[in-house]
Amino acid sequence: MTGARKRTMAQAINDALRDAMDADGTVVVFGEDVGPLGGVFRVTDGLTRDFGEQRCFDTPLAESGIVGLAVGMAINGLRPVVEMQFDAFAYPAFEQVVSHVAKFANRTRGRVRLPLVIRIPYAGGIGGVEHHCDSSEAYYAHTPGLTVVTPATNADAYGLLRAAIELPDPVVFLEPKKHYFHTEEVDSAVAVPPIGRAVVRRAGRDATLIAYGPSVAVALSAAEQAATEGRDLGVVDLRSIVPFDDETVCAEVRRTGRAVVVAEAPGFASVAAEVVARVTERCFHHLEAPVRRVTGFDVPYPPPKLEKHYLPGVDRVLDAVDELQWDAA
Amino acid sequence: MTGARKRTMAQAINDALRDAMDADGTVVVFGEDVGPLGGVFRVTDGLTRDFGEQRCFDTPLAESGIVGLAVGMAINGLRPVVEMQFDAFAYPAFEQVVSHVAKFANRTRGRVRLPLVIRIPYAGGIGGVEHHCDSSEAYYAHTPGLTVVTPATNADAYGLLRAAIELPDPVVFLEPKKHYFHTEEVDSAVAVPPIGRAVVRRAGRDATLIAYGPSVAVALSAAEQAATEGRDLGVVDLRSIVPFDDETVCAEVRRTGRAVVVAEAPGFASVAAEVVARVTERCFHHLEAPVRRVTGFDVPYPPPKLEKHYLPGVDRVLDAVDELQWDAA
Amino acid sequence: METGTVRFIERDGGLAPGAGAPPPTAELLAGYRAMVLARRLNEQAGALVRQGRLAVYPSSRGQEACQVAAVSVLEARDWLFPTYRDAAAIAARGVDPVEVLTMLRGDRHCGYDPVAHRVAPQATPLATQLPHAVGVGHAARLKGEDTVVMALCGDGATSEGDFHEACNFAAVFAAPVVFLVQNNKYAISVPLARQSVAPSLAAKAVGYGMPGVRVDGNDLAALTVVLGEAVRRAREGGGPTLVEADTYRVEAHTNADDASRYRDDDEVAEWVRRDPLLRLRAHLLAEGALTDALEAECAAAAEELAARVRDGMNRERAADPDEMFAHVYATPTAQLVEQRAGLRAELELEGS
Amino acid sequence: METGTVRFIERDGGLAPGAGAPPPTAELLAGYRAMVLARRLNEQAGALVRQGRLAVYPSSRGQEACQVAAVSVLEARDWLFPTYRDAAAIAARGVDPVEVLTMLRGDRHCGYDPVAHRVAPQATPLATQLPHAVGVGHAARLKGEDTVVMALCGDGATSEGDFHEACNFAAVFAAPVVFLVQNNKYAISVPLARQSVAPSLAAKAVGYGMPGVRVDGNDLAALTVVLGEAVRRAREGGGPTLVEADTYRVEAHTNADDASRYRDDDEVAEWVRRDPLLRLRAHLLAEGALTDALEAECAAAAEELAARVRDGMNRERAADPDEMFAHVYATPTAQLVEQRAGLRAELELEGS
Ligand SMILES: Cc1ncc(C[n+]2csc(CCOP(=O)(O)OP(=O)(O)O)c2C)c(N)n1
Ligand SMILES: Cc1ncc(C[n+]2csc(CCOP(=O)(O)OP(=O)(O)O)c2C)c(N)n1
Ligand SMILES: [Mg+2]
Ligand SMILES: [Mg+2]
Repeated sequence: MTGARKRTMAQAINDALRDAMDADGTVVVFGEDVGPLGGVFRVTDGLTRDFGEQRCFDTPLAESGIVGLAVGMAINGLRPVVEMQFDAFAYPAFEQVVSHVAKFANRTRGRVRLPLVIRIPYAGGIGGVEHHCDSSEAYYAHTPGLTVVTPATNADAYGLLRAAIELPDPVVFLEPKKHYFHTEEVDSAVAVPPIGRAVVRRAGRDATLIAYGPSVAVALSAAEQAATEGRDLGVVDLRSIVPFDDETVCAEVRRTGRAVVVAEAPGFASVAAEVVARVTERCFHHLEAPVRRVTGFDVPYPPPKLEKHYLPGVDRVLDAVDELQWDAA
Repeated sequence: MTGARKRTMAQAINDALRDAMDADGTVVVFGEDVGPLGGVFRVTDGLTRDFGEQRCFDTPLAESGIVGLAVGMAINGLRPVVEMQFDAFAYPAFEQVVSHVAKFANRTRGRVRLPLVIRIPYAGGIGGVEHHCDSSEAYYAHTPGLTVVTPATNADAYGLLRAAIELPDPVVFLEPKKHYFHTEEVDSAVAVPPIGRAVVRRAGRDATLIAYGPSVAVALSAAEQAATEGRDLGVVDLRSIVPFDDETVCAEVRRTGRAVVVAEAPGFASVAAEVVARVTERCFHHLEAPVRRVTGFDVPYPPPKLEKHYLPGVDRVLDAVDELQWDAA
Repeated sequence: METGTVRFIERDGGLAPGAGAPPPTAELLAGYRAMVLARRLNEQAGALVRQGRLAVYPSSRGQEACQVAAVSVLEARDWLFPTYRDAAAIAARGVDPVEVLTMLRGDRHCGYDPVAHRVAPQATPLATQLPHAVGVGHAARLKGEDTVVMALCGDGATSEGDFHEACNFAAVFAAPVVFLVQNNKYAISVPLARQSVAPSLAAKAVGYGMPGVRVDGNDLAALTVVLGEAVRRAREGGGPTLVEADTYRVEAHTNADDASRYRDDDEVAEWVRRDPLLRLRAHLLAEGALTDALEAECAAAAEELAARVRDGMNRERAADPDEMFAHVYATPTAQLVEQRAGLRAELELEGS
Repeated sequence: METGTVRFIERDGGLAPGAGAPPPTAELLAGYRAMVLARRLNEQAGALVRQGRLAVYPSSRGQEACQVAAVSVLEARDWLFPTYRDAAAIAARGVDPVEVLTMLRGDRHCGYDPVAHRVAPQATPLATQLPHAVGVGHAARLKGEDTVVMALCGDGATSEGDFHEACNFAAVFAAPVVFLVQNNKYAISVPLARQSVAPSLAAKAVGYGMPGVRVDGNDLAALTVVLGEAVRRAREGGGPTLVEADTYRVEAHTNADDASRYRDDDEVAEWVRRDPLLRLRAHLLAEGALTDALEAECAAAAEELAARVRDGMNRERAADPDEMFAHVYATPTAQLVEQRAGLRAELELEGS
């Protein structure tokens, strides 16, 4: 499939799976409800019909088993792409992910690499009941051996997933579920972005917003609103949390001297904390103010009626920007 | 038991369990091999003999089951203290810990609090084979609802565990296993330190080392060596990662203007990252140099023959201190 | 291992040959009434979803016999561990259905007080509630109490590791737990055949060394007898039982699901004919036990329930942002106090 | 479900009545030789531990029949998934025992090349290797290969959720996997009775819908027949089998363990009398198949093996710090390149 088309993120991911399955007969897709139903978000819609039950199939309901099966299939030469139904429902597979997926290549000194992808719909903003809105990226990002990727646009969802499937290493692919049904232009002919590169979504002179996944849209809105108030904010979309693109991020921060990190997950010991720490370590003498973070609170994801108060929104981002000691400038 | 005695950390923890079981009939201890064997580190030595099989017992070999059982027993009025045999062998219980242990009080609006303790021998330096030396604190510290405590001295091991068992909330109690068989003076009559307070282990004028658990000893050695070279380093022992004692930590850093965080875990999205981030956010204008961290590398814990290169040691800490831009001072 | 399926009342309402005496008619009448209420709750909740008052509702339509029997065999001091699909069972236990549904309206994670009712919060992460149930039961035994715990899960959940660990713990500790698997043939879209190729789910009991019974899940009489017996054994120290109820999820998984993608209308129609209410009604009518007056009373009670639910669901509850911070720890940490203050300041600014 | 325990050769070496013909004598002789080597490996490794050349060794003494049979029934194209206790099985598969032991000496996480030998790294996190085994088998089927996977675990590991999930996946997918549970009666200190109250571990197969067989784990003939049959079925598309081998861990869990805390010498002595080597030796002697010359050849081969192991373990391998960074990703990340450079600089400074 080539040429620009209007696609939702769910469709863009479906396209990526299809194109990968077309291109490489060893790509197999499995998980809970990914077969005839096409996944609870319809991301795998039609794959069983079009590629057969051998290439896309439902498993028994057991996440550790699913990831463990993927490990074994990758050992035996296939490229499994598995779906965890929701963020919190990947936790039963945690031991498999941390003790095996992440470590297999290292413990076998590169003899057994696991080219598998674990797709996880994550984060909130969809009014889901408890356990359906966790932002679980920090658990994976902290685990050496995993590559952790999260798209913010539908084009990136396509391109990054293609790249993730091609990577010889295991990838945790985090899909911001609130974007699943947003439509954007996607051109699958455009080159797949290399994993590990951030992208400057918006250049800005005054301060840099650093975000990823579902928070990129928030950062862009904040930047737009700030512009109407005469402040020129840049936005960097990390795309890949691990590996981290220090170069792109630090170049922007050094230019502006001010930064705010935006992320939905609770802030404590989070990816946002990492960004603050590493940007500060690397850009200290360029900073006019401490790097701030606007994150979820350190509480479990709240019930739907309260999520608007939990989620870092435009106002909270702009408040943080306001606190970047502009008087001193 | 009162009065100062020479105790190893394993014995101090055993004392704490005994004293808690004596003081409160609802305290029960269980896990793998904690009964007749007394645990693979002998931490529960003699508890079954002295308190009976009802108060200290072996379970089937299943960590999720163990933690889940503890949740249920806590719901029904007991105070379970469970042992995970090693850090990496707590991962099978991850879903129970994150989705239930951490969230139960919140989801029941305080009606059901879980006064349970999950003891985890953690970190390295013991020449263990793979999966026996993980520093897993970040996973827990990032999870709202958990209290995360780790002692650096045998006296703290006693006192903090007593406090943890008395707390109405669930505690992940991380025991630096390389200390298990070190002997120190422990006075169990001394008041139990409140959970959530850091302690200044050594006052210092020039810079502050911030550490916890197994890294406190490293920081203290580094400070001693630095003193012989004319540099006066302070050492703060966090004791409790969650809640975090900003007050004590920031007071020290503001005084010295320089800080290095020392921790064994891989640095990326770690507790060390959090400390750098929050200290910088709070003390920015007191800092003469960016806060540095000396952590494990972002790799799986290496085989025994390489662990000396992996572990943050005195030299690496002193190198980091040297880089705190002293010329500018 | 019991390999047959226990049934007392046939689909036409007649007694199954050789099954023994069903429970006393008064009990069956009470059960019938409870099923009528359960059905009405399912219908009302479905209507509220269509009206946008409820975000989502996993209906137990077709499973009402299980919902009612699971609760009717319990004493007040016993515990129930339900899943997201067991709202009707919780209501049958006496919890205000409005409180039950507040979770699905998005107000709270759990709308009722678990301790007051001895009903655990509805579990969403599959099978994770089962070890809790064992823990409650084991603690009761250690404390010398004769509490029994009824633990519910679905056919899909039996594939999870936690199901295995819980069953095994219960058997090894002879914990007073009854595991009731409502085998409604689907886990969302995944049919039983993809979940297990064992002769039955009850057969799994063998591997734990506990009794396993397969029962017709649309036969309230059989369920009452089988579950009652399991509860009695558990209470007397005889340990756990695994009960598989052969039933069917008549509606889609939830309103968000599209069941036409994975099953035929014919299959559904066949199970609708096995409806647990119709069956018990036929039986009670044949027995001459169900009078018009009683039917009218059931219907009236059901309408009253529905009205209360509608009313409760139409009355908005103000969501208090402070709630996010209030219960995470017994005493909020300094960090949470700071974060709460920040949010309050924001809201004040907005409000002003 | 098979409820008895399959045995071909009695403890005194005689044929068990009604068991059928044991495998051909040549096979048994080869098995005997392999067991002598396995025993010698266990002894040599134990000695190296006492000498401080090995940090730790979980011995399979008493389980050598399982170790040998698990491997002898496999083809070169098949896969073995061993645990930390299965060094002797891996060696029997043809992997250099020196390479196997480098893990326990602390050099490497896995000393051998898993792909070259079709032997997975020894699994430490219990039962986690079982889903991998199913994955390898299922992938083989999808690729049209007739590979079989032999997956090993202990009695304790059967309590883990991953055991359950792996067995169920294998059964549902009819994956070509043989699960061999070496029931050596202990999980470190925890006796079987605290692990399971099922009639047997083989009985767990019922709950997955696969054949389950309990076999005398100290009878090489019975193991060879039962495992051989299971492998054949798997290869022909008949799906998985759960085999429970009734055996015993004669030594402590590892050298770091103190078995006197949880079991009697008498119990151990009883099992030593059931030694798998002695039994097969008695049988082969009675058959007149085991000549002095053959015994001498076995002993010599065992000594050669021991010498090679001693030699290999006494030759230190230089540990390269760069190794920590080399294999985490196919291409080291910028972060790892930076960290490696930092370490190199440190080491150069120290060296200078
Ligand atoms: C650990 C976990 N994985 C996945 C899900 C998503 N999910 C919710 S319900 C469901 C199907 C459950 O089927 P079953 O156990 O048969 O219960 P039923 O819904 O049929 O009552 C799934 C996969 C979940 N809630 N928890
Ligand atoms: C998930 C996990 N939990 C705990 C351990 C610690 N541990 C190592 S061996 C062992 C006992 C295993 O017993 P069994 O499965 O019977 O095997 P055996 O050692 O007897 O061969 C335990 C508890 C582990 N390795 N992995
Ligand atoms: Mg179901
Ligand atoms: Mg064992």
